[in-house]
Amino acid sequence: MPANNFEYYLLMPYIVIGVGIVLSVVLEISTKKSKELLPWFSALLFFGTAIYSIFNVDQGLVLFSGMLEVGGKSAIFNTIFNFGAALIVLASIDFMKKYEADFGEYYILIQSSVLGMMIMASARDIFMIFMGLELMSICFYVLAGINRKKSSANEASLKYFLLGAFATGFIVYGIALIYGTTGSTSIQNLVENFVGYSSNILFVLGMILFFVGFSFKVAAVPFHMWVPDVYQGSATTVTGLMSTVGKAAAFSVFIIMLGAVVTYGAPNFFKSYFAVISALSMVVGSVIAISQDNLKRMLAYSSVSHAGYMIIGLAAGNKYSIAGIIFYLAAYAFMNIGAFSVISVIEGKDDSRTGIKSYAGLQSKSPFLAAMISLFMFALAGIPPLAGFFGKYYVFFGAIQANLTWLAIVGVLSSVISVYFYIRVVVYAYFKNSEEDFEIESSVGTYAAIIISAAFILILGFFPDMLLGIITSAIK
Amino acid sequence: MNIQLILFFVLAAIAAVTSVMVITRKNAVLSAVFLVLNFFALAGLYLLLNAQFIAVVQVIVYAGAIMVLFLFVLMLLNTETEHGLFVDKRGIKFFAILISAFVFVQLAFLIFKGNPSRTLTADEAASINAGTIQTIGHHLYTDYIIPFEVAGFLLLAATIGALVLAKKKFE
Amino acid sequence: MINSEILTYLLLTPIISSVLVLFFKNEQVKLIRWFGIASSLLAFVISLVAYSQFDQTNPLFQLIHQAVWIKSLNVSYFVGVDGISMLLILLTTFLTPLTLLSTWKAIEKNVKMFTFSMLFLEAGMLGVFMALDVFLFYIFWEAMLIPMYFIIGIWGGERRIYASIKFFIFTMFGSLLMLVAIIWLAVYSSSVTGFFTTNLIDLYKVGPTVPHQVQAWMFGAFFLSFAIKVPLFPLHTWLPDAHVEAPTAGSVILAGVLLKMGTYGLVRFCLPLFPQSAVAYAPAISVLAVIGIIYGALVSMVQTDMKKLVAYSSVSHLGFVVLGIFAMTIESVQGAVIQMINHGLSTGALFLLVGVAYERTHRRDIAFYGGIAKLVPIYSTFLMIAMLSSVGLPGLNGFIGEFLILLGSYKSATLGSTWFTVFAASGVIFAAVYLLWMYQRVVFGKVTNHELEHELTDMNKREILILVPIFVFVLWIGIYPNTFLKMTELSVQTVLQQVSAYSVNILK
Amino acid sequence: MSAVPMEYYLILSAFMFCVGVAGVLIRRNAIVVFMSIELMLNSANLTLVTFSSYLGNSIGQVFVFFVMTVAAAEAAVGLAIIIAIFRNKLTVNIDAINIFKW
Repeated sequence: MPANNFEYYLLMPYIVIGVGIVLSVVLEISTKKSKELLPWFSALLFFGTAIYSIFNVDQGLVLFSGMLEVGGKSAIFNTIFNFGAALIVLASIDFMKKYEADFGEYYILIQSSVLGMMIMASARDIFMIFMGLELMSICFYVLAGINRKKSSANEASLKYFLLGAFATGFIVYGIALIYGTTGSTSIQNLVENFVGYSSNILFVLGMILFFVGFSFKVAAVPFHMWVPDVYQGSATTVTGLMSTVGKAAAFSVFIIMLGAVVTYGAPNFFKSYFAVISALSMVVGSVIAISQDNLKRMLAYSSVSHAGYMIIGLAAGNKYSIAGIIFYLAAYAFMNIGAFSVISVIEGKDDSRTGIKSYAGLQSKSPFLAAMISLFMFALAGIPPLAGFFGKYYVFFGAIQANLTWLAIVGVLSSVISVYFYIRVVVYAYFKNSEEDFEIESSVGTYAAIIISAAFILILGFFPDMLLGIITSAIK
Repeated sequence: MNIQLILFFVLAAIAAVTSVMVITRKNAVLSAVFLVLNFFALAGLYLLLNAQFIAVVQVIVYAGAIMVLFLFVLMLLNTETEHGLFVDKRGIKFFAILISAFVFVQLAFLIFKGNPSRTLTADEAASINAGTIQTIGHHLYTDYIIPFEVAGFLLLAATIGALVLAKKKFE
Repeated sequence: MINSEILTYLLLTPIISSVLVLFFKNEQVKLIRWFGIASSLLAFVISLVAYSQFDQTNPLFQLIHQAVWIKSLNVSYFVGVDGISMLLILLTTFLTPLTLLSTWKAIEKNVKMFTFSMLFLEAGMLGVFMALDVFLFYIFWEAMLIPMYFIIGIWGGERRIYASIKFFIFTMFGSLLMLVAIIWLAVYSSSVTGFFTTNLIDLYKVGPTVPHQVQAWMFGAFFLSFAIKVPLFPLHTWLPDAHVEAPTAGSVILAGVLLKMGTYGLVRFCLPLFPQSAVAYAPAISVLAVIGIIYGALVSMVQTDMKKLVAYSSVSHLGFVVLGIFAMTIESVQGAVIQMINHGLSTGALFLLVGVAYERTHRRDIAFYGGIAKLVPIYSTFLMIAMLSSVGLPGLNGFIGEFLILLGSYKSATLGSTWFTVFAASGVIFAAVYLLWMYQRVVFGKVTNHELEHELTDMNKREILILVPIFVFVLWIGIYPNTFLKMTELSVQTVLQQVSAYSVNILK
Repeated sequence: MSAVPMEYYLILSAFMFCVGVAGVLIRRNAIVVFMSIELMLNSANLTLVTFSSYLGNSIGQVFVFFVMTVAAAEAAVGLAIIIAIFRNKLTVNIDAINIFKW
């Protein structure tokens, strides 16, 4: 495809982040001050890219002989990734000092992982999906264990690495079969001839293996066993990154691979697969989360059940539900990053104070944090009119349109279960008296991340159409 | 019997046996050695499939670089040998093997059912051409230049990551 | 349909003032209290203005304000009132300043947050009563959960955490199933009207065309949500816990307004949206209502805790309301609406009075009190009025509602049996028994407990000021109910016409 | 080359894949688990090369090239993680490095 200079403006986000990585490496090597400079540099980079991307959703272009799709849906995803990463970087500045791992490399790895996500979401070729996925995953493996003196971080990193690589095995094998049966790795080809290919049993097998691999990445039951340990053991900000934008990237791949179903209305051969894992994820995630006392672990199980809600949209596979998933991912990014930012402020050294007991009487220690964690918990529980509610609403809407009412019912029932553990945090923060005494060190960056997340939860809650309008115009 | 078929069976037998050996040896070093053997057998199979470039890279990168790294780490850590494979958690392990066997049967069944050779007839010339370093290089620097660039970032990230995790001084 | 923004102003008043409360300092307790009362009074005044613009002779929704909200789902901000909701809005704005005034002494911890919650709650309740878009209704329905949850959880009694969680989860359970039904209806609506809609006026045409099998499920989902809120036997178990543990103000609002949201939902949504199912299941639901009436009364009788007694009496009273609604005659539904108001006034007054005693003695058990008539004459008189109104003494408000319901249910074609009326009537007698018995034990006789002489002082001016307005309306409804019956008459007729238009074949 | 039916290669690769899966599930030594994963990747490579060769189309082999790159990167990072964990715990046995429930 001819790409003249004029069209390259849509490539800017990729170029900016790519150049940013190189500059950051140079900065890290050349100056001792990199530790202070890099966070702000990364935040600037991410915010800039996010804002730039959101203005380009109504354009769409496939570049580089069908490798990369820029603008449109990928622009929406780029916005989510970059915005989420920007918030995480803000929240990291003071937290990483407390966590004793404020390396410049930390920010370089975050930038690289975001580049990987952007490539995944923009992929029009399985090569790109695979390379983007691996770029993101490898950065995450390292980020999970960034403080190598901590046993918990080591363990999280190892578990994440082994299960992530295991999933990669499935994905590559699936890709091999897809390639073998279609003779190409182009997604355009895959989408256009989807119905014809699906009569080939090996193609369906390849797709299933591919989806199984990605089900690991989005933490759907029964491929979720790594989630609680990794989320609990990693640095809190890293968990925030993995659980939100990392998950969004994996979902973008699902959406790309189901392009035939979404765009051309091909029959959804994988409906039952998605329906089953989504029902399992919702129920198992919610039920196990009830018994968790560690907040990070609780949010890990809750992320399993949220993955379930989003997969409902994949099972439904219509435009409403896909728009719903993207909306949900954006809302989830704000809710979860906000929640993890609050956790990172409360958290002490050596992983202390992540238990729910540390939140007792938070209201008297810091009314601001108590109000914010409550807001995030209510949003995660899906109480209207907060952003989390609309995510669920759109997804359920798509499901009912696709005659999957039973799945929507399972969804609401597990929401009821999940309400219990979310409001438990509020109970501790407001209704109980403080049990331990500790100082809450306020941090400008983290508070900024919290306030921005909260603001967007409210804005998306009151004016969901703002974002949904952009999304629908992007996926048309 | 055709010489290719004989070669295939010999190499396939080596690959299959060594792969089983990799996961059953108590001593991790032995596992690694068998894995190297397995990689060599695979390289042979790649040659049989006319994929000369990949066969060479398999030997250089996989057997040469990656496995040496493995062995190096194994020697460095000097880890104790595991207890027998079926000493503890026998139930779970048995179950895992059962599942794997089941998956294999399933895959084999589907491969026969899908019967790809029915539709794919190998064109010897095209096949040989596909495996040459020239064709692959051409693809790599034209159509697949973007993934190639990404691979650069991937290796950069991996280098930085490995340094962060393993460098001796911890500031 | 004339556009009017008055309802939006009414809705915005508590929302804006609740946000403003957050800007006060924690220490400015008095200022915050005055601000809360002033802004809720302002809301009351605005609701009176709205009432003055309300046209009783118009059976349609009035004072409508519609604005596009979520285009992609065709959801609009759409508010309006008919007679039924106008009355309930007035009840809400009337009770809120009174309850805020009642907390002058009772709430000392974190007044700022309390005032914020109360105003936010008021906004949620008003929104529920004026929303004419199912989606909007759902948002308000859920949003008002949060402040109530905080009110019970922070300022409640000993078992407040248990009670608040139970309250939250029960309500959430019902309402989420309703959400599925709402989405289903919205999706289905496109096959009837050609576009997705959650607009209630459109859905009134869509709902009755839903195939019967599915309609029964839809009806069930809506009904379950409302029945939990009412609460209908056997879904009532959250109510005694919530009532007993909530602070007085919380109980008053809970009994006075929140429970009415359930019965209001039945009238506004269950009957007109799913007329066929509503008629088909009316007898079964009425059985539950009657069981609730008798069960609530019997359980009240054996209570030793005054607050619990009043709480269970709510189960009984709300049973009447549900019976009246599902009898589906003009008299019975009008009676049900009046009874909603009555219950709000009389039970609210009872909770306030129990709260007054509790503030002084910190005891609520009936056995602790005795012979207080001599110690606190004003209090005893007030308690008597509130109680008689709750019992349904002719001349006071309770009588009107119960009489109309019994009369209507006796004539009802949907119920098809007079046994309902007979059993329900026994509930009236039981109510007289348990309330009068409690009154006798608490007020008459000799002073049993000498602690009372020191602790129990008579009502002060502020407390009198709270209760007198309530009693004015108690008498007004009792003596001249026409003011209120007129307001609702046409609206009730409209609802019943919608039901009978679609279910003629079932009725005959 | 048509002497060897394509299915033979595919079956061999499926077998290696399943052996790799079994290895991941039953072995406790992190390095051996990692080796089993390498086995899985290699079996996928074999499938890719087989298809590529029988299709007469080199995309599969280009992909194998990328898989090898990724495997190398993963090996570097993975072994670094294992070294880091060994420094703290003096073991690479997965069961022994469980602070959390697995």
